Amino acid sequence: MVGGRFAGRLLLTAAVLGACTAGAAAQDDKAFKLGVVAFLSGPAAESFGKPAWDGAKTVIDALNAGTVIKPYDKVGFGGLKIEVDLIDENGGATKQVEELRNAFERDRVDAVLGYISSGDCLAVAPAAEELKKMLVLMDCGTPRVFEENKFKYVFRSAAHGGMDNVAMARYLVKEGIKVTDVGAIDQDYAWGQDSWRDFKGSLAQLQPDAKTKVELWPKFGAGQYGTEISTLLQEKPSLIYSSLWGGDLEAFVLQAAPRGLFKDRTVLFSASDHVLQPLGNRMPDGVIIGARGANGQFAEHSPINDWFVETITKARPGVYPVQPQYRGAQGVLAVKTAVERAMAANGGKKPTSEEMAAAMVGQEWDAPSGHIRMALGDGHQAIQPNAAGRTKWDAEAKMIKLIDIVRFPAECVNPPAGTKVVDWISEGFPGAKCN
Amino acid sequence: MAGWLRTSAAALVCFVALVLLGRVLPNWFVLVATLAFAKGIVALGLVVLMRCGLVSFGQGIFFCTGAYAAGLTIRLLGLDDGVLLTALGGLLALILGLIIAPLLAGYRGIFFATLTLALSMIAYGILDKVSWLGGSDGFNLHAPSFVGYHPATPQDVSYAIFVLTSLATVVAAALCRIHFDSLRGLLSLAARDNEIRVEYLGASVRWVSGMNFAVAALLAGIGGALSALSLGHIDPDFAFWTTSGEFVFLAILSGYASVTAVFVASIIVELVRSYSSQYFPNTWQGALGLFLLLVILFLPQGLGSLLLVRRGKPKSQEVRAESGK
Amino acid sequence: MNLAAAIFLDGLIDASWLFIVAVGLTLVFGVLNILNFAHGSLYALGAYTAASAVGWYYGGNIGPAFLGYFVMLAAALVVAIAIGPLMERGLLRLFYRRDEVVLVLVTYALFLILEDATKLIWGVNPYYAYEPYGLLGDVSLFGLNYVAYDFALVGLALLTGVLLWLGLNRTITGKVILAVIHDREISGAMGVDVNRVFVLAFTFGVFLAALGGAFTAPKISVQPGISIAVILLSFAVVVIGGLGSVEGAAIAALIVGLARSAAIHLMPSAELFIVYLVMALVLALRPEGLFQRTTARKI
Amino acid sequence: MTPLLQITGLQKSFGAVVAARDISVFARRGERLGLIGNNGAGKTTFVNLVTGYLKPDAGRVVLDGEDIAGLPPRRVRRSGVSRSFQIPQLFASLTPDENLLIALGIASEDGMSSWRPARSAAMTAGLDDLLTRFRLDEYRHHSIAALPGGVRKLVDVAMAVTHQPKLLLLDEPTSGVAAEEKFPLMDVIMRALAGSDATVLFVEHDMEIVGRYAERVLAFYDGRIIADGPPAAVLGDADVQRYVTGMAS
Repeated sequence: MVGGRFAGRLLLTAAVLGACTAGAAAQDDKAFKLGVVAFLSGPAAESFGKPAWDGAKTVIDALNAGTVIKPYDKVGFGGLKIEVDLIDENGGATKQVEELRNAFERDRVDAVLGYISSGDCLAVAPAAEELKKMLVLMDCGTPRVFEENKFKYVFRSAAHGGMDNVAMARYLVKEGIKVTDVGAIDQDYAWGQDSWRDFKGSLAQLQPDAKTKVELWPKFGAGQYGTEISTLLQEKPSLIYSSLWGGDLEAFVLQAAPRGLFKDRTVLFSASDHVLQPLGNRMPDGVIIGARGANGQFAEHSPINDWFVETITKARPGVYPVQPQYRGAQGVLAVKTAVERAMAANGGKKPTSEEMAAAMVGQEWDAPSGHIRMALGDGHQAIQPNAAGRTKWDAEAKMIKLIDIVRFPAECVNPPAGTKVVDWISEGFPGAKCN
Repeated sequence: MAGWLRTSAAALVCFVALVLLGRVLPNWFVLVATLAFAKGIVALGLVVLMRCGLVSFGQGIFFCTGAYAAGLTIRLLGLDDGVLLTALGGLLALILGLIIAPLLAGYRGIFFATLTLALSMIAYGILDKVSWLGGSDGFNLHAPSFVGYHPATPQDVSYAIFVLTSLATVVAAALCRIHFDSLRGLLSLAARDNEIRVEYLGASVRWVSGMNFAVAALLAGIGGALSALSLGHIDPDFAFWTTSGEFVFLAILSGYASVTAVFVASIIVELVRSYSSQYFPNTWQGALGLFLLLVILFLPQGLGSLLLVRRGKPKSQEVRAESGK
Repeated sequence: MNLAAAIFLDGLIDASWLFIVAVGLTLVFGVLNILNFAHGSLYALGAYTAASAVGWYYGGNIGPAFLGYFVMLAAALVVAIAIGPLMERGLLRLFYRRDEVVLVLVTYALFLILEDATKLIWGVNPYYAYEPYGLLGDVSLFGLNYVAYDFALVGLALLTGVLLWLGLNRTITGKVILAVIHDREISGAMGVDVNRVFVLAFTFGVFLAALGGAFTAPKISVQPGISIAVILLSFAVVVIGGLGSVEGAAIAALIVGLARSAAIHLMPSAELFIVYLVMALVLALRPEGLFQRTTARKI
Repeated sequence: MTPLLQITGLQKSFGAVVAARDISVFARRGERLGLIGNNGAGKTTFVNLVTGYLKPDAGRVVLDGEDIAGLPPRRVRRSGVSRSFQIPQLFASLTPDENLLIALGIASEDGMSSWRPARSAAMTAGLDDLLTRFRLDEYRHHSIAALPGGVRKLVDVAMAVTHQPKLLLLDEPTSGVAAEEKFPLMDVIMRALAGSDATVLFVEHDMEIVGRYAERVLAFYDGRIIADGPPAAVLGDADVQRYVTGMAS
């Protein structure tokens, strides 16, 4: 009977094996297999996942059709058609590690572009490095990825969260807003904690006598902020800072506006342009908005930006592209640039991970949001221009227009190479190049 | 005694077979199998518990104990020997289990399940909040060493972890088999059937439950440590209720007719999950749920029953034990 | 003084919401001995349905504004009637002969399926039902501005609680349900149509979940993921109150609500953990919850 | 010589209902006692009180000089008291074989403290002996559910004697058994017990069985013992006939 059990084990293992080794895809050098990871379900799907995928897909389709303007007019990636393996980011960091390994080792993708959650980025980066495979992080904010590790095969095609809050603090100065005291409300997980830390630090540098009245830490996905709003109303800070995003931010605005929280005080949402369209005129006027880069309405006119806006609004009528779409597109163009640089170097063959990685180090490219440079983390971490502005409901256009826009060059809001954001802020932004 | 020998022999053969298989299998499958076995060990613990009529919906608390024990030892103490870490994870989980056992040994059925779930939620809350435990983002582990051997390539690392996991798996499987076939194992089934009679025969139901609970905790801890090592990452999700739910699913899916079934089941689930999220990226959760429902509906006694039938063995004591309730 | 008042008011508002979502869970648990993991998804269904209905109602100026509340109520009813019997008769029933823990697993599967089902029906874009929120204007208490709607929710919670209590203790059906809660076998033996009670209780549980969702919808952005927080919170409340105890749910909701608002006002960094803390304390002192209904091993 | 069992002033009431009022009984080693009394007279309550399923409100239950009153069944069993049940309490999902193995295992020296296989040589020897004594060989591998009522009773009793009890209480061993099987059943039980010097105390409604197998009879009525003596005397007693047998027959 034990023998039988053993036979059973072998038999089944064998069967299972046959079943799945069959699934392992073979490499094909006429096409470039790109794994794209974004939230397709769960709390971040609406605000970031789907739109980011829309942005990336729009560009990928155009690239495969060869309809993108110069310098991106080559079909696909350097002539290689782009095949996408779409993966849902929902389900926890450990699942992402598994899926990333499967994508590389079973489904043989040539590179992976994606990840929105900082937790996922931190988790998957070492896995990709271990496998010596090309991983381009697309959206996640935490600076820890490249400040605490050295990677060869991992890149981030967008600026990290540090600049968001430096820019916000700088904007207050530029607009001559005197902050006497601050009330903060941020989700109690890494994103909220880091954002508030950076903003608090930056403000301490730029407006030293601004005090912190209260720090509120609702749970991620709480959705109910009655008590927090009461507390803020009681403390009456002159500035309210929040890094809330997506559904939580929308709920907060819906609940806070009727209670007069926005009256006679400045409210600042550090990463919030993605809620403007859903909220419409429920978002009060005069709120200071950040977009994690010169994305959406903050983006300056440029051939590639005009092309992008036109294409995506045609592809998805009624949707005006904002941060996630921009970052999705930015990531695809980053990979395209690297692949084509690598092919220029290796004589037009489909590049290996090594070649792609080598090509992407320190690369520069033009994205809808402006000129991007892999400046930090030994050329693995991008920096990009940033901007901030205020909300203003436009009754004719039936949408919120951003006014009083101030743009900051990348070097003004990002630390110089080799400096950690936290230190850079606490030392008073040494080497910042603002004009 | 012969039973001992036969089981141990079979275990040894299985181990050798796995070690060899691991060499020929594609690396991605080795990784899948490693995780599947690690989770299988946890599910095996649940099976032990189920045999005395208890199902814990909070194995996550021991799973994460094992994982964090291993992770923090690497992180804070710099000790990175895989074998040591696994043992440590198991040990700490066992201790925690022995502390909790008296609190829960008095409860049964759904109440037991719910209370264990509540405890694991508390663990989740703590891990999520306490920053030196890595907070919500958790933290990464560098590759472990193995009694002095430092694997060079990632493939070697994953293979080494696979071997370690296989070893833990066959040992756990063999011990559980021996336990199930022993008087003690029989007593567990008895306690599940009729507690009054067990007490009247002079044995303590609380004691039986407590013991099985502790064993389950130990196995969950080992599984947690191994998962952490093979994933190279730890976060509070290790204690989340969906994680615990997955273990219960594995245990129910495999039934307790056969120890082997547990590991076959967990490999299947691992594959179903990863393939469904590849082929239906938008509806993989629903697909998983549907799979779950169908299995529960059409395999009421778990995969194990299939295995036994295939073996042409008459309805075994365990199978009836399951339909018994 | 003002602070204490604020803590109390905010806690009360929070508690009313907690109670509505938790009491359905505890009722279903009491009667069917099912810990319904899909409870949160049913809440989400209620929210989505209400949001769509409200959107339709105000979008087309169908009728007077205040009737919007009845539209929300109707939405919850629709969900309950559409889902409740179907789920209980069509699915759960098939597993009653099996170990009760299998049922928990079944509801877990349902949770997964419903999550994606809602996504397929409503997509991932947010839905709003904000009109009813502002309808009642706002009131100023102790120097703080509140939206009157929130106090309406407190009223709704009280009403739900009272009606539930009366329904259980003053009507035949209620007494029958209590009998089943007390002892399923005996009531069955005494000729109670347990199946009927099951459908009834479960459907009512679904209704309460959907009601919670429907009347929260105006305050939030209805989109994927809203169910998770709900199932965890209501579960905590149920455990604290004692599994299957309606009174317990009420008290626990109040305790949790007040604890949370006190934490936010006095020690904000503890907000995330306060619920778990309360739960830990209760479990340490009375593992069976405040209003114990659990049966320890009978020896 | 001192009696094996000396019960004095045993009291138990459930709210207003008094189930045992000041019961005092003694029993000698190896004695066969029959307990009679109509339903609700307190026979089963008496058994439950002696075996620790119920805690007495007052009274002493002295066995071999040790007061076991109020101890849990587990402890009571260890000190040598064992019982069978009116409704057999078996492990329904296991076979009679396994049921008895468990009983033997718990009774064996090291109890359940060992992980030795269920079917070690020593175990199976004891098992076979038990099976033959109680005529269970042919049923050993059937499932409990499939067993005839009488056989279930036998398994139930067999499980009760695995540890050589000093005192054995049989709660209505023949209830739920067809009339023509009652005597054969009692024969098997009594013969199986013949070897031991255990004191056997059996609750029984059938007066013929009491007359045949009991050396002494205790008649219960309303929580009291109204008669105690040799079968003939007790069954002849006027009160007993009015309150017990009259109703019972």
